[in-house]
Amino acid sequence: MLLTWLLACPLIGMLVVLALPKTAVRAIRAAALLATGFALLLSLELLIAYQPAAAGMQFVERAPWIPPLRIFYHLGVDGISLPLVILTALLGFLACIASYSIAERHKEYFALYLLLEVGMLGTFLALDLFLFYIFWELVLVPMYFLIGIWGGGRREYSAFKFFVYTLAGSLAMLLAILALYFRAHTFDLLELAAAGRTFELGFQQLLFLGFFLGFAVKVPIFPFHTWLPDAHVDAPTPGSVLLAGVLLKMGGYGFFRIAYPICPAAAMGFGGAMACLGVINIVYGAFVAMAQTDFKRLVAYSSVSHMGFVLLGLASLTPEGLQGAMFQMVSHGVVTGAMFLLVGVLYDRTHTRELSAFGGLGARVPVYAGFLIFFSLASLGLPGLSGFIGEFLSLVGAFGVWRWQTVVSLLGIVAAAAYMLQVIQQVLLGPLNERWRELPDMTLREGLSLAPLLLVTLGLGVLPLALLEVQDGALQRLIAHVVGAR
Amino acid sequence: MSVRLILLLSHALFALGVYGVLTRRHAIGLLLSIELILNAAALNFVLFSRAFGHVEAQAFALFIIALAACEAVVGLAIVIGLARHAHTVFADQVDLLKG
Amino acid sequence: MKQGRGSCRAATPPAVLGLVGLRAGGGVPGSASPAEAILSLGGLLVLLIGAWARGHRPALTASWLTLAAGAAALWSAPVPPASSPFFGLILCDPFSLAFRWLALGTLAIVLLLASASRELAAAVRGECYGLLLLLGVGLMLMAEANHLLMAYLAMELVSLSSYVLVGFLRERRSAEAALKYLLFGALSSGIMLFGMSLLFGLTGSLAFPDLQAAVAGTGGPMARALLVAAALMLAGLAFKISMVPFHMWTPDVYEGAPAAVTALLSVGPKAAGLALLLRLLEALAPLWASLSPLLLALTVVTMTLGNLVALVQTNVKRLLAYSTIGQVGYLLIGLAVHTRVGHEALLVYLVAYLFMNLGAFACVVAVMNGTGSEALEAFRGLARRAPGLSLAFAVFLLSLAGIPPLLGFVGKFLLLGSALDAGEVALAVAAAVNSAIALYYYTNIIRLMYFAPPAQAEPLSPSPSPALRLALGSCAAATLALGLWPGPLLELISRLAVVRLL
Amino acid sequence: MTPALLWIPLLPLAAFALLITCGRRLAPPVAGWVAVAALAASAGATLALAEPVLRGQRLAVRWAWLSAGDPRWALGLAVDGLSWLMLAVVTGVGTMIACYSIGYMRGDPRYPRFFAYLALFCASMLGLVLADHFLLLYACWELVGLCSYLLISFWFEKPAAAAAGRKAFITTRIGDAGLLAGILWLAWAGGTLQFDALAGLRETLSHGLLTAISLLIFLGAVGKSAQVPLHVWLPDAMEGPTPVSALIHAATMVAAGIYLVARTLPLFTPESLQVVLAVGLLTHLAAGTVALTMTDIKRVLAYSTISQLGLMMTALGLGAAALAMFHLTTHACFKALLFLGAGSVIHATHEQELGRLGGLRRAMPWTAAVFLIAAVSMSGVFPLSGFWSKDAILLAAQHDGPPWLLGALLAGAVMTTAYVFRLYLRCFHGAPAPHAGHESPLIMVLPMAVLALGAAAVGLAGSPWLAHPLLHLLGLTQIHAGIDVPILLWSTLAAAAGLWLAWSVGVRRARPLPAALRPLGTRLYTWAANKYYVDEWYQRLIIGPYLAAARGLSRFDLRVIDGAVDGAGLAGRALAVWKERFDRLVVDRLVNGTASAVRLAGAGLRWVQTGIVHQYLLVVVVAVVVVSLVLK
Repeated sequence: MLLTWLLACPLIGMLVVLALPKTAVRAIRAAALLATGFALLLSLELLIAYQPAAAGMQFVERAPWIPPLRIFYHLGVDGISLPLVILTALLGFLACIASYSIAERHKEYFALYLLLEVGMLGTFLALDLFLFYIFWELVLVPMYFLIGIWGGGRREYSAFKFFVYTLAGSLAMLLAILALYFRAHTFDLLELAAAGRTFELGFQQLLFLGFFLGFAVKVPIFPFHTWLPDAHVDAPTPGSVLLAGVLLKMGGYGFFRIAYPICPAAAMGFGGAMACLGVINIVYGAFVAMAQTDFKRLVAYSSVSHMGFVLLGLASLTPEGLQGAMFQMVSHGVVTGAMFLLVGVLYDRTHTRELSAFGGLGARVPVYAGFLIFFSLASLGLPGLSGFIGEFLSLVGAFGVWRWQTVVSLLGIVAAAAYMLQVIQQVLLGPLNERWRELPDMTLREGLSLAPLLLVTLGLGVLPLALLEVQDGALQRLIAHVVGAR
Repeated sequence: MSVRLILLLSHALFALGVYGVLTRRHAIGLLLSIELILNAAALNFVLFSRAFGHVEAQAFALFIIALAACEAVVGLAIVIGLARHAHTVFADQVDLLKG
Repeated sequence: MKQGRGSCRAATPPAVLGLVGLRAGGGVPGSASPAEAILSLGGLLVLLIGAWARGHRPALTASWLTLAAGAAALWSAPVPPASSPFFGLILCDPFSLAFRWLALGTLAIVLLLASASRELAAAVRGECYGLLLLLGVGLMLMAEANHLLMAYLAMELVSLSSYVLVGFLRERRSAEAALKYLLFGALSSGIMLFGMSLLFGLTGSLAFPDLQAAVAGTGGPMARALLVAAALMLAGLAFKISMVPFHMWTPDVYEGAPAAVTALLSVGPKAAGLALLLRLLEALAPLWASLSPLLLALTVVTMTLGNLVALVQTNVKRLLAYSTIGQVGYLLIGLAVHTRVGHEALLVYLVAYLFMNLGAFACVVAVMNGTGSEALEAFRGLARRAPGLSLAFAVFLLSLAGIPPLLGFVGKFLLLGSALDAGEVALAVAAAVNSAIALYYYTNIIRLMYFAPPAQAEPLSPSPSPALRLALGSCAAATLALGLWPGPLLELISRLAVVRLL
Repeated sequence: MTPALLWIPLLPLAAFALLITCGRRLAPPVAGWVAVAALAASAGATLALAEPVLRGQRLAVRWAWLSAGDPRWALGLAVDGLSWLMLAVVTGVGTMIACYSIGYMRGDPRYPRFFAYLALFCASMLGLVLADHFLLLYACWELVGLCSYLLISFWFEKPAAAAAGRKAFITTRIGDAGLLAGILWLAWAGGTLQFDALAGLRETLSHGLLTAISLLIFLGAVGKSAQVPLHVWLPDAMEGPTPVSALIHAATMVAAGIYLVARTLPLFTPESLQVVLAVGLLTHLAAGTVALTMTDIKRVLAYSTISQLGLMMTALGLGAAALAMFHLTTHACFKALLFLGAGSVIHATHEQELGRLGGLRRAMPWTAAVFLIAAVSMSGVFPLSGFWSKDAILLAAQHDGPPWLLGALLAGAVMTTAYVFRLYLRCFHGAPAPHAGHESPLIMVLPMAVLALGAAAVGLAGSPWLAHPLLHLLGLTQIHAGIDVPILLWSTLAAAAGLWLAWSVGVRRARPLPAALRPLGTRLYTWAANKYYVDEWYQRLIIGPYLAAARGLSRFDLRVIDGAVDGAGLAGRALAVWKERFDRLVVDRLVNGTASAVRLAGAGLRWVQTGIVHQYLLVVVVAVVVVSLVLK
């Protein structure tokens, strides 16, 4: 029942928030914080009880849900989903802390926020394709509202764009799901994975294409990425954190959990294309990021670049590559989540995100500067911090398989240094801009929401084995499954 | 009369009705044209019922006549309502609702 | 007919059908339609009460009583797997039973809307209720028709009642809508009737089962003629279900008619028309190979046109009219694929559509009561003025857009699935693309309600009446609950989607 | 002994952690002393390791990192002669520089942070030196780059400092990317990344593969050790505080590249060694000429470092890793000393333009004295340290290199003496400049004195007088037994020539060239003084196009991709209808015809709905006719 409780935490929280009067802002916040906090505790409990050595899914729960279609309420975690579940719970909690800066319509906000968390957790927990799809779409609606109501800038446009892009992608995925169901007559992911190997190549390719479109929009893969900068920029800070930290991972996770196991032959066939797309993501994202003048937009494009490594590692289908891809997802979630929090901290004070409007803040807000430098370095892949491990493993894995793609993607590593240092330069260095003479440094609350991420980033960078060991078994089995299908 | 001839008649009636529908401007004219179409159908039913020795079809014709009367009633009521509210009975002058 | 997934359990023990009130055994053939009889009598009675009594309360009470009696009769009516009472004019099979319940459900919710709507003058509401009940009878008979005559009569009953209902408001737009509806409908039904007469002439039979046999034996030039007759008949039914290109009346009529009537028109005749079309196609099954490409093409055209034009609407009723056309396009998938799975999907989506579309209209009624406006602008900032109403409307719109976990998604899921199951990949892709297009105008309303600042800040007044709340609440609850737990519904429908011609 | 191994990098790291977290609460000198203590302790630990290492023992420690089972990914630390020498240099010079900084940085608002970075810098360098695995080396390699970034742009309020830091980081990262590619290739092809397995790879890997991998690794060294063409960051790095420059130039950053090549020399094939040699020599000579023309004290020193690193690379190109390391060691002493001396001057006068300095000998006797020792040592004058290491390289060049190599190196030696004495003479001799100056405090002078001792005497450890213990330590077995007299003479002659040049041209401003050659000379001089326009060319050929590409792609993203997907998808049309707000955007985006067509579809179809009854009826009739005709 652990997994159900994990899902129930935010759900109950949402109901409590809905039951509270609109004016009881403190109680609403406390309820949300408690709900996400409990979810985080439960996810840690999950980590403790998880047995890396055991094969297959753990904590499995299975109950009939829609018997006529053989749809089950089927949850479980393995080494692929567990890190993402914990990541979600962690970011959900921290972004909830950051949500204290939300100024209006608290009740609606926190209700939607908690619903969002239910969807995100459910996506990673579901082992039934239908259930997965439900959770997948469930994420969409609250996020649409979060951007549209509490966002800034062209929020309506961005919310809409996010919604339509993602939904259009999901519809392609839906068609694939349906085709799959009417072929295999089951939604069970494990059964589907077994059945998928027997499908003829043409059918697998069609399926893969459908899933690809769905996941590509979320990851996002060039050229389906243009919703991302808009949505990230205009979302409220917690929304951006979850968008970058969790929602993008849903796409990557989809490849791991669905597209690759179910269409193994197609996945192998499309490996080259995936690797090329990964490289395009890496280099293109890095180049475009360099030209951005808006802080948040820059971080958004850096996400595009970083998620390219996930693709590259995935395309390699080697143990290192997959480990790297998974690690990169977790690391990117933590680091970029923190980056967005940092942008939010600055924006709350200055109400601008134009990089050229800052300058010399390093002397004025040293604590903030320390955090920003730290996470920028993690983002540009400095060894010793988590970003490096993911990138390195992806590259190692991909090098033997996709030589030239890997070499070209090194360009992205150099460019990452260029744009991240550009940020530091424009925000922190140089003479202090007189406008910010009175700028206050980070508050304790802001520091508390960032400190855990800092520790995780550092911890994963120094002791990557902690995470790699959790993932190892499941990834090995995935490779055996996919490669063995040839 | 031969079946062929009556069929010709009914089809002519139908064609006339359709022509009327497309050309009449007056709402009542339009209704009358539609009556023609209905009658063409009724004629067909009677004709075929004789040909097949099928009684039900004759009943069908009777029902058509009855329903045509109903339709006329409702139609006239609506035309009157229109005349009251829109001050027109010409079908091509009612185009408030569009797009 | 291709056999879908469900074919393995086509034979359903009647006992299970008791779920919706089908009782095994003990039925007297020929008296299988007490519900229709009760509703007809009740309808006439209500008309009289409405004409004589002061206020609309007595008529309303009588209507509810009639409805309750009808429901009870339907519940207790004995239904063998299939029977053909009333001189073979009607057919009682699980499929028609489903539609009769759908009609009753529609009627109930529309009654709630009509009684709560401030548009309708109190003096004429009684008659309105009566007409609604008669219309309901027509809907039920349409779904049951087993004979061309009954089909025609039922359709005319529905048409005539709705012509009057559309013109119920004392204003120019309403009268204009009624006239357009009348002319369009009369022409269509005239053409259909002519087609029926030709069909009769070609086959010598009027009852559907006989037709099927006769058509099967026709060949050569006669078959060509049969197709022309079928095309003419299609006109009448296509008009009823607003299938492109016979949809032109829809937006004008929906805009001009009272909102409650629009609500009814958008659901009732669509469901019944689809049922009748299905049965007619079953009767013409030997022609299926010729008809199917046309039907597929019209399906795609219908949903595409509806959704495209809906994008540019500014009047909410008109927008919902085009949305209805789009939704009919989806529904037609279930028909066009012509499989058991398709029929199930059609039924499921109809149930979903009933709740979400009627719910949406309930919201429109509530907003019109409060603001007197039916422009989209009236929804600006509604979330702050009437949060509950906005939430409900958002649920309905998202369900219409096919977002899980709402009931609309389940239906659309099955429809798309049935298309893929039948190998119609293009159809499924078209439907998926259309869903994405439709998303825009549905979310546009949500955007207006939630993101835009309200023109005035005070709460909507009057807030929705109890009847309206009931309608809203039940529709929303059904949309959500059945979306989350569609199992029983699907179970039920997989047993009801049994089409038989006797 | 393994604990000592771990303590060596961990102590400075701990100092870093302490200073970065609670440095603000420490009184300024205390923060400095913390760093000094940590470094000194590391130096002590290094000394403690001396005994086993001198016996030829190899100490190692190893732990699983990226994979529990796969030995490929087990990291390790190890110390052998090569790394021990580097440890000694880093800890020794580092301690002295940290000591010096206590005085130099006094009064700086970010005093504790400076020492935190300094400690981290040394810790990373120590980790790099101790690493027994390419991955760990790469990690520390990057950390070194980071620290150089942080320290160079330490005074980040100065835009030039901030830019210089960034330039250093990015330029070296280009090299790092090469190194990373090499590592990736090695991991894939060789199946191991451990240093002790490198020699074994020579047999298993093909010649071409080895060449490619070694050149990629060399690319990393080119970046870090500021070889042509990635040398541009080093002169700019002068924007950092002077002790940082001393550290970068002597012990840490730039030494890493030399160390890397020395460490991975087994992988280098003759072809790649030729590349190393060519790059090294080119750097040595080109940087020497530039150093002759610079007028900023620190820039002269910067180019001199580049030049000397070129010399070391040349030695590596000859395959003489031990000699390169030997020169690295002596260079560390005298270059650190030169920088600290320069820092002392700058500290006293707040001036670093040669033109505005002069005659400081009297005001700053100690500084002048140590500077002189360093300059003489650098010139390779017998018997100071520089002589021994440079002579060894000259000798190797004579024996192993092409015939012209010795000549080229001697020309380099002339330049070396010329620029360093030009610097010395113009700073400390001649007419006193308006900036009077004063001697630096003891805390600064003392480290200089210690280093002066090193600059004078460290070379003896590699001299035949003491039977080359240093070279033995580095594993060199074939050593010339005595002093090679012709080379001694040649190099003394070169030093003398350099001194004369410095005196006559650098100080007295004589014009040595005949009139006919003067225009050519002026042109050469201008080129050198402008650093051969390398920065400008980079700006034009790389940075400019890069930024243009970034901007272009960004526009492409906004206009084309976004527009196309918008158009092909729904947003475009949707926005079109959303008239009140997005008209402008739509016009911007939906440039292509198809998009507009889709956009208009909704509106166009709407227009068909005229509201006129007859038209509707006509549609019905036409539709029926068409349907009847279509069916078959």
